[in-house]
Amino acid sequence: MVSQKREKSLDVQQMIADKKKKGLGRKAEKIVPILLFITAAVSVLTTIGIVFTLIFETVEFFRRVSFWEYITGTEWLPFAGDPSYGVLPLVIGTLKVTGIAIIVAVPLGLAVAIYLSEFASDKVRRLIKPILEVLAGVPTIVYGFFALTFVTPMLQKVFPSLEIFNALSPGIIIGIMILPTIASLSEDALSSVPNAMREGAFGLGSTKFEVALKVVLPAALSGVLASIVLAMSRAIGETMIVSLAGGSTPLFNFDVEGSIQTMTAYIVQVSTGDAGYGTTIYYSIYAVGFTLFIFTLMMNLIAGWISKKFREEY
Amino acid sequence: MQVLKNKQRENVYETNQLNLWYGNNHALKDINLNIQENNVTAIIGPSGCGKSTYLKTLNRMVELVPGVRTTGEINYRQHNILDKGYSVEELRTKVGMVFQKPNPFPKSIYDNIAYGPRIHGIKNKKVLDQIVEQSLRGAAIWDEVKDRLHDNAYGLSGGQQQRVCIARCLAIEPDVILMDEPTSALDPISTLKVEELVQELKENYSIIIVTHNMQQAARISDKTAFFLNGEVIEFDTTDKIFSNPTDKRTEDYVSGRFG
Amino acid sequence: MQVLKNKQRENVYETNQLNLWYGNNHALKDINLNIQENNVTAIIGPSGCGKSTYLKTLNRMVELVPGVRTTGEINYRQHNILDKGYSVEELRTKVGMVFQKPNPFPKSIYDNIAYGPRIHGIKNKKVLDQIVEQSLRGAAIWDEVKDRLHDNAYGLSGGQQQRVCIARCLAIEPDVILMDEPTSALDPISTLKVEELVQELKENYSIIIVTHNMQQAARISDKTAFFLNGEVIEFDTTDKIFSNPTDKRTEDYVSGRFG
Amino acid sequence: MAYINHEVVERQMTKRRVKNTVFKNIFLGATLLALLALVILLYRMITQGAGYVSFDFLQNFSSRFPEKAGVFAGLVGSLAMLAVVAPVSLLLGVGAAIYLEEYAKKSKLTTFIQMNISNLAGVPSIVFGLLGLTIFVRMLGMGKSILAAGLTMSLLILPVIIVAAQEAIRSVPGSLREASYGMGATKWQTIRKVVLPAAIPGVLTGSILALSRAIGETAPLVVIGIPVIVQFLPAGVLSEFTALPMLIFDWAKRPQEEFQYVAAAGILVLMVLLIFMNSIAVFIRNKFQNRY
Amino acid sequence: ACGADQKASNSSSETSTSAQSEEQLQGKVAGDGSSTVSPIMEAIVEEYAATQPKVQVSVGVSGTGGGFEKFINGETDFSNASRPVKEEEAAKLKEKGIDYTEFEIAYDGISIVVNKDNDWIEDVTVKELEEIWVDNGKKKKWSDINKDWPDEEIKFYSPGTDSGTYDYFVNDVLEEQQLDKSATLSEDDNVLVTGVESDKNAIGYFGFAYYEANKDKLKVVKIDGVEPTHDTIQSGDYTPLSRPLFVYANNKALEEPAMYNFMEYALENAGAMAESVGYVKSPDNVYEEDKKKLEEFKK
Ligand SMILES: Nc1ncnc2c1ncn2[C@@H]1O[C@H](COP(=O)(O)OP(=O)(O)OP(=O)(O)O)[C@@H](O)[C@H]1O
Ligand SMILES: Nc1ncnc2c1ncn2[C@@H]1O[C@H](COP(=O)(O)OP(=O)(O)OP(=O)(O)O)[C@@H](O)[C@H]1O
Ligand SMILES: [Mg+2]
Ligand SMILES: [Mg+2]
Ligand SMILES: O=P([O-])([O-])[O-]
Repeated sequence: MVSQKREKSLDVQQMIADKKKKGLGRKAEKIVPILLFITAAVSVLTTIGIVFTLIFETVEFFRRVSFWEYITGTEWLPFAGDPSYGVLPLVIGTLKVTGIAIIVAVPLGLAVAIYLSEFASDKVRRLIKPILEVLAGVPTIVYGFFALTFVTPMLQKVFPSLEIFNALSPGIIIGIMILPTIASLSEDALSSVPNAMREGAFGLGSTKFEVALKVVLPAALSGVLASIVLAMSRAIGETMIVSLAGGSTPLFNFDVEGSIQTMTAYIVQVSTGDAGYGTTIYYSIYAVGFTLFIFTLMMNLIAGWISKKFREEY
Repeated sequence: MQVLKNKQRENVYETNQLNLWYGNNHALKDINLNIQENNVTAIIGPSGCGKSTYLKTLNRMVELVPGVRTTGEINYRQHNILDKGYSVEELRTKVGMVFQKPNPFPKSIYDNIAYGPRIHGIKNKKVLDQIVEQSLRGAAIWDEVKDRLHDNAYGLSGGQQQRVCIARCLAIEPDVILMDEPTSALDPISTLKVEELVQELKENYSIIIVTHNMQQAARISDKTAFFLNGEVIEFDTTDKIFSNPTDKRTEDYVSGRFG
Repeated sequence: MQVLKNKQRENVYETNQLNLWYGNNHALKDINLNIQENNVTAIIGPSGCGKSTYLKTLNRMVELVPGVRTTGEINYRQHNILDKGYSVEELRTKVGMVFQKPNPFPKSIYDNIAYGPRIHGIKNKKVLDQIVEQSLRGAAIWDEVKDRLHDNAYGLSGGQQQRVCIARCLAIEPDVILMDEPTSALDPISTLKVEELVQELKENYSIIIVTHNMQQAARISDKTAFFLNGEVIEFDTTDKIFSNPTDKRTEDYVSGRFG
Repeated sequence: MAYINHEVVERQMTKRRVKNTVFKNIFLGATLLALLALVILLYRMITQGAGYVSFDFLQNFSSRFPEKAGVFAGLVGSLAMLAVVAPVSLLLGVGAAIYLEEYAKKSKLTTFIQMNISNLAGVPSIVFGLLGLTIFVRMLGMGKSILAAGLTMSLLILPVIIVAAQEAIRSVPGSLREASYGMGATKWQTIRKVVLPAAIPGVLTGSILALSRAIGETAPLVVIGIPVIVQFLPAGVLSEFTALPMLIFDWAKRPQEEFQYVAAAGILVLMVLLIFMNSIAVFIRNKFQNRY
Repeated sequence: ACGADQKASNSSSETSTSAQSEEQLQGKVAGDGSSTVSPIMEAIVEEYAATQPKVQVSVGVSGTGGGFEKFINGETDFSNASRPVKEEEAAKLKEKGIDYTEFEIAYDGISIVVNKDNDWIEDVTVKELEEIWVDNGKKKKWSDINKDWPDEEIKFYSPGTDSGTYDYFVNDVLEEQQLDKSATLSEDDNVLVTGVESDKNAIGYFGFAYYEANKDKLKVVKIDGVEPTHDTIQSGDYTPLSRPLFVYANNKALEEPAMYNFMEYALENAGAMAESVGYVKSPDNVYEEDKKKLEEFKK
């Protein structure tokens, strides 16, 4: 019936049928998804690996130090003759730096995002966004020296009581480091608000600022908040900047002018330090690492919850 | 009497030698078009002929596209709106716009309607309540939404959303309403409702409507402009355009030979 | 003789009691439709009535949407394609599809056309060259592109892109070609070209075309099905549907009273 | 009834337009401030380090004499590590992204994997260092090799690459997939011949940024204990090595003041490398944007 | 032709070196450990690489403790230490069946430094030093220690808590009492140098090498009348602030020719190299003893 049709110089369907008979394997269709699933599973294995890595030494640590002391103690003196292991000073140190970073990065980052998405021309945006992303790509060790050798001395001219090691300088620098994360991700969120929404608002006589603030920002809120939380978790996990410019004095206070120590900086201190293998100090870095892991996990859950809760339907 | 009234109608818009380019794309060519008040003016033409572009020029919304250039003039109530000094925000409070796809803000119905008045400085709760009700009534949707004013507008059906958008536009009491294919995303019944609404609104507003549905243009408009490739081929009373067009291309188009 | 030929035509598709749900949305309801070979069958109806859905069921493309369920049967050349065991890849090599928006691959024109033959194992350069030329000729675009076969297909105009897509589809010499509003994104002249092409193609292929342009359906199809809300309201020769429909709703629709 | 008094509206308009202008300038100022921070950073690095960067600096091993010290071993080591990180992380990342975007059904497992990826993206790099030390260096006995460090860094940037690749794959229009399926192509054929080629620019852009992060990361290397006194070039992936950031970290702690400038010069080399990689990413992004 | 030439010249150089009984060896030697020792080790490795280019020596700087951790795990052939191995560590080494040999390679003198403009301090007793540095729960002024000293707050700069230097200072000078809590602690000794350099009321301590490199910026304080110099440290006059530095070698590894050769070279040159990077030679008999210990592994 089909062959009854026009004269064909080539019978492609016949050729296709021939190739089929030769059995061009269907195997790939079956194997490929399995292989791909395995690659996807690597990320899960990594998480399992992290927990596995941390859990044994952490358990050993809590065999030596009471869990209660750890989470409520306000003294972190692992190297003292009579050591104490209250993690709160390290947590406070981390939060001080993170807090300052957020205070710097959120208003600036949002302003940049709004400028790029609502005011700047396409050309300017395409130029500035990658340049700003360089800020996120600067190695943290570079930032660390910058903070220690440039920012701190500068700040000391303004605040004479500022010590060499303090929370302020690394906080500001981490703020600059996470600024592109907030700016870039928020800009994505703002830009993905449909233009129809802006047109609707402009059509009613709004100025650009009103459109940005009253229509676009609320519509992109979930993305913006998620970017902030993500940036916060980067600030919490930041290591080299605080190691170099924050100091190594875990103190339980809210002073930002004096030396601090963060959870990450503690791990670096011990990793490059003198503490003997098998000592409580050795195990403590795993406990602190685990605490960090829990912190970032929580941040992530919060981010997920935020994007669900504030997701706008349009 | 009807004839008399027609004679008295003033032009809301007078377009003289309007040209518009998107970069190098010459999208509008030497447009001359006068639009009367309290009338429904339909703009028809095949896809890409410049209908939306022209409509968006009337409230300068087209400027949101980067790289747009215009020459010529558009006088709205005797003022050339293409003048640099002309305040677009003011223009747009006088000229409302309804879009092809319903585009309510992701806020409550109430906040959608109150948005315009609010940005224009009306804060008084009582007044806002009154504006919201009046606008929703004006858009023939009050009864359907009065019990859920504080629900998100995205919970409504497409046809309802479109009428909320019309209400939002009425809330700033514009002089002119621009509509860009306002029913093309709607089902037949919603379409009918919007068409009826347009008929009512023209008592108080001047309406310019872009449509790809020729029967719709024939049904609801007083005058019709036929665009092709960025030019106005013919502009006349709707009767004339559909029953006895002057230009062969108009005839081909309205009889469905292309587009 | 023409009459005789008509009588001999077999059904390519026989659809029996087809129902389809997108999740809870009952998009196709009890469809019964037989489609003859070497014919142009048009499907018309207002937006959202299920035209595209039905078309995509004919090559099981609709399965790409998660959560789709079907009941009933569609026999293609006497085999029920909705059977689990039926190979979709084989079906789709016999049933080509052209989409509403031209969707060439971001590759050269040549590679676009050769894509189908290649994935089916045809590697021979000579054979491919022949297939490419033959398909582009078949889609009436050979002369326009023969000197730039290795340029990116995105450099072509919309109308040319659409014909390249048709050529791409011809390259595997399908039995049936499904077309979903193939001209709705095209300018009048390109539309005309594609319409002429469809007329030529029906000599060798069975064509099913969805269109929102009723005049187009009237111009190019032999039979027309009118869909409304997921149901087939009327299916008959095109002449009958447009001049003397049985159902009131069909009449309302073809005379432009809604949609 | 008229509620809107157009005269009042007109009067307020001036105020609103001024407000608009003021805020626009504030936003612009913030943007310039951020750029200024970058400029100061770069300026300082250049003025501190430029004097020490020379051909010899690129060719010498580290030394106890500041004028003889060079980045050779670190530069080669970092690039060698990149040669491990790039294929491993791209293969795993793109594979996972294809799985999640094209194959995975909406199930609890998929949601879990997705959540897990975004969580991993937030795990501090130093924790990855502990992971690498325990699993790769010790358990799998790779030692402080290029392979061990490279795998650690691969896992570190994997979530970023997966997310970038997912976005790139998602942004390939469905119409291209439909066209391919319509020709009777199988799923894998469609992915391999249509989806991946179209997604590659996006994948590369995101990945290069992630890879440049892997080059600059210091904390995991410190935890793994990558040596800094290395007077030889790595011979293979199992060879010990040193990396640029480790050398910088080491030099900056030396007693002689001149080493501060050596460190600054090392930083400059690192930054040039990173800016070079970023430029490639920007080039790809701009060249292949909006093709369809 | 060029390649062949090179080969020829290579082999000729080989024969000439073997003629000097310095055969070309091949192999890998890995070390890790103290940051204090690392400058000496770097100098040794740098020089050694010139004589035996095919022996690849890598040295990490994980600190004495971190170094021992790796040594215990069998990951390294030798471990640098700024203190003797601790009991726990020795126990672990035994448990793992790792036999090792201790070599003393140099001395480090901990230097007490103050600002250049400090004109009141020249010489302190160990007792005074203790009084200055021990935490007394409140802010301390110079005048609290000595009436003649200014009525200004003392600023303390100390190496980080997890460094051998801190450990030594707290153990041997402060006798395990709490070091003043207001002290700026830094893992990077350069920060201490800068800190003391820029504050008139500052006092700090760190390894002798850091003082040597920054002599012109700082003022060193004599302890019981003794100034830290190469001589006073080597002779042991500078007490209690000088300490020996060690290298621990894995005995099994020493049986490898490359490792043996490297250690031989290291002990030969340790004194000179130590001096060249600002440390102090141990007395000659120490090196003699070291060499004897090493020779037992000669095959
Ligand atoms: N934002 C834009 N940037 C560049 N060119 C544009 C833009 N919008 C429209 N154009 C071009 O301007 C011309 C007119 O477009 P316009 O949208 O006004 O057509 P239209 O008549 O409204 O078509 P449709 O019926 O499809 O809505 C077209 O060639 C189109 O490609
Ligand atoms: N991917 C999808 N998921 C869920 N529902 C869908 C999907 N595609 C279509 N539908 C629904 O199925 C119904 C029929 O849609 P279909 O696209 O077949 O209409 P159509 O007649 O082709 O309309 P149009 O003329 O606008 O293309 C509509 O109610 C639509 O909302
Ligand atoms: Mg339009
Ligand atoms: Mg459709
Ligand atoms: O590195 P340390 O010498 O302080 O152990």
